[in-house]
Amino acid sequence: MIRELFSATVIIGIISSGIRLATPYLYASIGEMFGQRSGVLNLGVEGQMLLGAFMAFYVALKTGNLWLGVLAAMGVGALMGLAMAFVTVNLQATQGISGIGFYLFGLGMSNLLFQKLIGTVETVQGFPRISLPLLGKIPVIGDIFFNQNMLVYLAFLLVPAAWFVLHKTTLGLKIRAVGENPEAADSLGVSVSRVRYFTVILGGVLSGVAGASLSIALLNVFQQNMTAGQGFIAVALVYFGGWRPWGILGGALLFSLVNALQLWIQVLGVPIPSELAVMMPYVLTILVLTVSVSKVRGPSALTKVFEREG
Amino acid sequence: MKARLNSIFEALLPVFATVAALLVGGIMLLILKINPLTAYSALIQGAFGSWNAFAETLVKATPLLLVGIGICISYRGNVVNIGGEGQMIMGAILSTWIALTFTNLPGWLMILIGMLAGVVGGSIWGGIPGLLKAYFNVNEILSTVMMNAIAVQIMNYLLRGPMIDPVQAKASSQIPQTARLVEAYRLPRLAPTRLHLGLLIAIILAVMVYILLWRTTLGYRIRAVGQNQPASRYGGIDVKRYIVYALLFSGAFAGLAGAMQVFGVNYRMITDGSATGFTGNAGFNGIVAALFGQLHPLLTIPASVLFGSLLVGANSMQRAVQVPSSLITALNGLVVVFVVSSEVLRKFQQRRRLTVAVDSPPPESGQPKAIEPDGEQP
Amino acid sequence: MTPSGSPSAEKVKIHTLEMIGISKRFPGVLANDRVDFDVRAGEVHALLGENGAGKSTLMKILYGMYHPDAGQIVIDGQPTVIPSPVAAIRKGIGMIHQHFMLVPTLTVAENVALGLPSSRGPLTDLEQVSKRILQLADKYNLKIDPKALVWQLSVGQQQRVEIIKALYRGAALLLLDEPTAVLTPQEVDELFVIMRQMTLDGYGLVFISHKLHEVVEISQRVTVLRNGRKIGTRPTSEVTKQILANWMVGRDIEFITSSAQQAAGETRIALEKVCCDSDRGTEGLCDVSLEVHSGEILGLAGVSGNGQRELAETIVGLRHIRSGKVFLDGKDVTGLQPGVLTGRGLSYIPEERMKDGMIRNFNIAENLILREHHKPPFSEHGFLKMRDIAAHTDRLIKQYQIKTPSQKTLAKSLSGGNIQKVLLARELSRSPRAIVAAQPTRGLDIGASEYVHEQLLKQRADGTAILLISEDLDEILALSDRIAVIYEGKIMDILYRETATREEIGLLMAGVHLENKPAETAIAPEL
Amino acid sequence: AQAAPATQEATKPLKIAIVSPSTINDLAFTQSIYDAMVVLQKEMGADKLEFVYSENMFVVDDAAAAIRDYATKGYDIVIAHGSQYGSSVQEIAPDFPDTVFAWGTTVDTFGLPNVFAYEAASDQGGYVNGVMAAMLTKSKVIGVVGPIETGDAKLYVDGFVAGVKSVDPSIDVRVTYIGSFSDVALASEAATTHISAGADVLTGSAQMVVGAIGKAQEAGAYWFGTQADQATFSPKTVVASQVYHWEVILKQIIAKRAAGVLGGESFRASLENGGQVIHFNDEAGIPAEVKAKAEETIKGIIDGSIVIQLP
Ligand SMILES: Nc1ncnc2c1ncn2[C@@H]1O[C@H](COP(=O)(O)OP(=O)(O)OP(=O)(O)O)[C@@H](O)[C@H]1O
Ligand SMILES: Nc1ncnc2c1ncn2[C@@H]1O[C@H](COP(=O)(O)OP(=O)(O)OP(=O)(O)O)[C@@H](O)[C@H]1O
Ligand SMILES: [Mg+2]
Ligand SMILES: [Mg+2]
Repeated sequence: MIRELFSATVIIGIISSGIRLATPYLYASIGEMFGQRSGVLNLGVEGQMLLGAFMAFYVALKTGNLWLGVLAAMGVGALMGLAMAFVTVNLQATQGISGIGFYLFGLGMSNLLFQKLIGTVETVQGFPRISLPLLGKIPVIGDIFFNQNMLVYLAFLLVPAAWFVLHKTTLGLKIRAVGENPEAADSLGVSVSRVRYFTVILGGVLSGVAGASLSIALLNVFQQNMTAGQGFIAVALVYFGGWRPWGILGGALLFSLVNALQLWIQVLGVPIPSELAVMMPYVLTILVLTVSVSKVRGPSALTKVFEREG
Repeated sequence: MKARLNSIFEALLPVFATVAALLVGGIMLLILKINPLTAYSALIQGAFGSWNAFAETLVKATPLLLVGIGICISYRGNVVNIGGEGQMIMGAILSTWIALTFTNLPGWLMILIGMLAGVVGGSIWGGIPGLLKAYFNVNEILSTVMMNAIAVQIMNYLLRGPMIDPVQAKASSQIPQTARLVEAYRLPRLAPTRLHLGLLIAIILAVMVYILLWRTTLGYRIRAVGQNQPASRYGGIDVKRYIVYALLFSGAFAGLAGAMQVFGVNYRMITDGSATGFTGNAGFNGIVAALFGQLHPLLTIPASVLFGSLLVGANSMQRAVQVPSSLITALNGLVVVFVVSSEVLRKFQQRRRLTVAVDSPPPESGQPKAIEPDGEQP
Repeated sequence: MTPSGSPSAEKVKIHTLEMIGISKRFPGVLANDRVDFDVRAGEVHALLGENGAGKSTLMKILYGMYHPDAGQIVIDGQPTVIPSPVAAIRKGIGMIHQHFMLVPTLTVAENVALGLPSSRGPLTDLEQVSKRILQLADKYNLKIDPKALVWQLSVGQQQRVEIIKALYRGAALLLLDEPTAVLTPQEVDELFVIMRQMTLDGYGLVFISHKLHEVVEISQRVTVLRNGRKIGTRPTSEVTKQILANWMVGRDIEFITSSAQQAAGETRIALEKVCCDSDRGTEGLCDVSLEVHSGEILGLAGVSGNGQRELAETIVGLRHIRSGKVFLDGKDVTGLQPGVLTGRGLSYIPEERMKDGMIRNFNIAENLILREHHKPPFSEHGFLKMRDIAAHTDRLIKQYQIKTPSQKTLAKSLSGGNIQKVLLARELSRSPRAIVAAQPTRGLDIGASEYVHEQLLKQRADGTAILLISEDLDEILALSDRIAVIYEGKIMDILYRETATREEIGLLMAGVHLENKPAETAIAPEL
Repeated sequence: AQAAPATQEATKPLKIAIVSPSTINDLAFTQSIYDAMVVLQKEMGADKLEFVYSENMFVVDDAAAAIRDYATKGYDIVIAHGSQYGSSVQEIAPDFPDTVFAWGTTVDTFGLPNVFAYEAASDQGGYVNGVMAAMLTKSKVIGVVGPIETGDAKLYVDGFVAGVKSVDPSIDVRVTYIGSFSDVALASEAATTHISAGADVLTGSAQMVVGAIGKAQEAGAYWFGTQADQATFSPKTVVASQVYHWEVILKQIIAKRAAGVLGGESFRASLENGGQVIHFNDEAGIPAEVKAKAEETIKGIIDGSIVIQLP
């Protein structure tokens, strides 16, 4: 039974499950990373994901157009981000707490709309799996990596993209500066609030897509509170990844692969309590970070309100 | 000019915000074809309408207060503890286990032991992230989020397995709950309401936390480490240790809150598979309550009552006007956001007061008259 | 939202800039009170005043960081408003802040490029920026590596980055707020060379400093502020240091130097072949051995970043020692915690007050007990004894003439001078057996500096052993009995004050022994 | 004895309040009781029966407050539709002797005169589903996706396994519990895992399985539903669902009350009393013999010739 765990089927299964499970985390965590890199901690990701998931589902259901659904998710995410930015940048609200507020709002609102606009659980025809030309044909590998749906591919492309923006563009330079020393950035005419507005809204947009990836790409249903805490995991993964896109990729994959593994452990009937299996990814994430040697420190201005004196 | 406009606008923002909060809530109600006035009066009724209603509010406020004062400590130590849920659970598990194991101790003694067990359980679950942060540089937001999930699974396992109610173990329904605590072990209640001794304990503790933070060397050190680690080290403070304490104490109070939910409210542990079923989100709401109280232990007392009344009132409003519960959740979210935002108002008020306080002093007399600005460049 | 300040500098020209009747009020203070001030192209205009006199405020107003409550700014006859730093940059005004405005985690080039439009549109053009930086660098011979991370640079180098930032943005008028406060004599000279070159190129410069000899040396005109009011403006040629000092503090200042030393007592601090790492992981100290005796001041001279910080921290127990031993009163205290050493009578005045010595958001009383909060009389059985603390605070506020509204005032809203007084009060009031004082007068006005010097000499008279770490050679020469010179983590030599010459010390600071004297030698300005 | 209540009925409508976890549209536990009330109201007429509900009462002491509040407000029957509400009912009921409290799903009335208990014989439906599943599987591997390993869900799963084994003990039934009632994503991955492990028939309990059903559909595997008719959700995939018809139980409770009995008894929604019904979904194209076998099994369970052995 333990040996079964190392059979080809299982390993392939684990990896492809892991990739799917990682998808929403990638969107949400990368989004959160941009916010934190500019100094804003947003604990409201979960709420943004739920609203994104609903909007995407609703629009896709009514129009039958999936991309419109994604757009809607981005839209609602952007609105949530805008509100968050306004509250944290202009109103200087304590970031952690306001995030919790937005979480509750999104949690309630998504289900309220669900009840009023749809009523009961339905399903949509979500993004189809696309087997990439050539790549998809590669025996084992192809099936795992190159036979997923569009939003999965995009999620993984997002990682290098995020790295590029952060390190190769003037915008990225501003973001890093604002998160490290807003006074300095400000004294050079970089508008701290604009940058933070941008990153927080971007974070919302990506969280929205994260939700969409669940409701119209991976699961093709909407169910109240369907994210079940993934938004908070996403925030945690930003810390795990040390505020770096590649680190976040690593964290998301680790967490998701272990989660897939624990499912197989149960399926193969390894004699341990199901709860023990279920908690494996959480425990391992902490352990890995505990033993890992690289100890990066976060953006100096994280959660700090910026205001010009005088 | 533009700057002045900005500042006026900014100064008024919280006012707009608060108004908007009510409006938005009202609008949502109207959309649902519900008269906001009926709804809101039901809310107030439900929270303060009767002695019993108010008691319910206080019952709700008790765990918020306990978690809240814990948050005050961790905040002063500059650590973010969002592990309240898990810490409550672990505190409750430990205290319940002891209470169910030793069933014939004198009540007061077991209540004492039980509360301590809660403290210990919570401290462990808060202390671990503390150690990880201090000695392994593992961010506490990450670890506490994960530890919450772990605690839930531990609870689910124990409540369906080793700790399950013997009755349920036999029954087909297999409800994941422990046996009930014997009568003697229950926190005294103010019959006929559910208001229990816990509130009093919590209030006393709030005062003690105030003293701890501002009247003891321990509190001084926690605050110093929270403010400036290099300076604290130079001040002879073992910085790492006090980082651990900040999270550990914070966890201790959450754990106590968990124990009280068992000894004072439910008399047993029950799980619905998630943390919420047992904690009622107090682990998170306590953070909010603490912030309503400006992260000051004493102000957190009224703040908890306020937030508690909101939660209780909202539920009865849901019953009264039959709005979907999800609207209530959304409303709570809005309230949190608006309250947090309105903080800015106070800041500006303080500015104002200080600035108008000083007036241009009369010209200095001892000024060297000899010198006047020169025109020419040398 | 990026300024149009383009790499092709010196387009903007400012012939005259006038500030007329500027007033600025902060909570609790009138920082500027109807101040008139003007600068012209090609001149260095010095701005003098005690801590909290309003110098930085006036400059921050000019740079658009603060908005004046009253008054007007006129550039070349044109009344203008400067709503923000961007606007200031556009108008050709650049500022070197008293507290540097750099992003430590970014490279030099990135810091310079920050906020500027890029030739590659949305993409950064760091290669070009680096080229341009190097051009500017050798025009004013500032040695700088565009690829270096700022946090790895010495204070002096960081200041050059600030200057380049301003030049790069085509500033025509440069505001330098206490630029020399953190520089060594050599670095000050280099800065002055640059400044002179710039005035020749038609820049207008405002120079803030607490060091009168610098003002006299570099400026053409000087303006003095006191309590936010302008006392006057004069051609520098028409004033003396005494006059300026008098205008600043409203009384005469005598520039003290230490009396000859009485017989040095027993050894209090001793280092034996100490080696440790620096913050950057490189070797901070190697084989450092020295002794400080009761009743003597040992001055430690050196260019900043040559191991002074490391030396201080190894003695007070804040830094891990790789090898060697530290003795306090003859007892081996290697590796003991700072708290323990405090208990043994070691006092420390850290270089970076706000970062290492004080807690910004703690009030004065709380800061005063930082080192002994756990001991009687301040606490008993774990409880703070508020009454005794209050009494103690009152006493020290009086004794050390700390200017503050109340003992509940937060440290962050005290002026540098007063912050330093609080620190001294805490460290000296326990009649220590030994003191490590790092840059004790950095950024302080002469009044405050004079005061600090008096205190140190008083301690010496009481038989305390004092290690005085300073990059201000004047201070070293004024106070020390013996002078140790540190270079790249090694003690070059230890000289007696009577026999030591500036030149000799300057050379040692540059890492040269007298016997092999090189062509160009760094020489500090003469008093 | 009948006259008095009868006139009551005539004068003022019967007022029922429901307190339950999750939401009325969860396509599972809570929806089942809500739908029952709707049916009942249709039958009796809105003028005869009013009902209100408090959903999302995950928090046990919120639920307690709700229960007490409804009792105070004079509702005739307060339904605590959640096994976790037991303690609350036990505590509150004595304070309102004239109010009927119904607590599900369990058997325990705490010996109180005004508390009815009701539960569902989920094991029966599970058993029948299991029998069909056993006959449909070709791979001899069947996957089960559960929330947490206890309560109604476990009862159903145990019944299901028993049913499968009764047909062919060699069939490998693999059970996963994902540790949550809401994590749709994990549930669906669990289903995918079962499928890649060879399962061609799946079942699962609680609201988060909606994701799993979708995966079964994609893989062309069969699905067996429980708690509500999930065929509406995926017609081609859901072979049959065991559905609760609580109205049957509620009618009995109402009748008892009318007869002046306010509690002390416990009811069981079973195949026998129609409180539990297997909804076959012909769209999924069930082979005739399978359906026949299922109906036969139902009979067997009803007449007691089949006794379900739970672990
Ligand atoms: N941002 C601020 N908020 C409140 N008060 C301020 C602020 N900046 C300056 N002040 C006050 O204004 C007065 C003048 O400050 P300023 O910085 O101009 O002094 P300074 O001349 O630069 O002193 P120093 O030589 O120490 O730098 C001080 O009393 C200070 O307390
Ligand atoms: N946020 C603030 N609130 C109150 N006072 C302030 C604030 N920021 C600066 N100040 C005051 O402005 C004056 C000048 O401060 P600045 O930052 O120019 O240097 P400093 O405090 O004088 O320290 P130093 O002169 O040693 O560098 C000081 O009195 C300082 O306390
Ligand atoms: Mg200044
Ligand atoms: Mg200064």
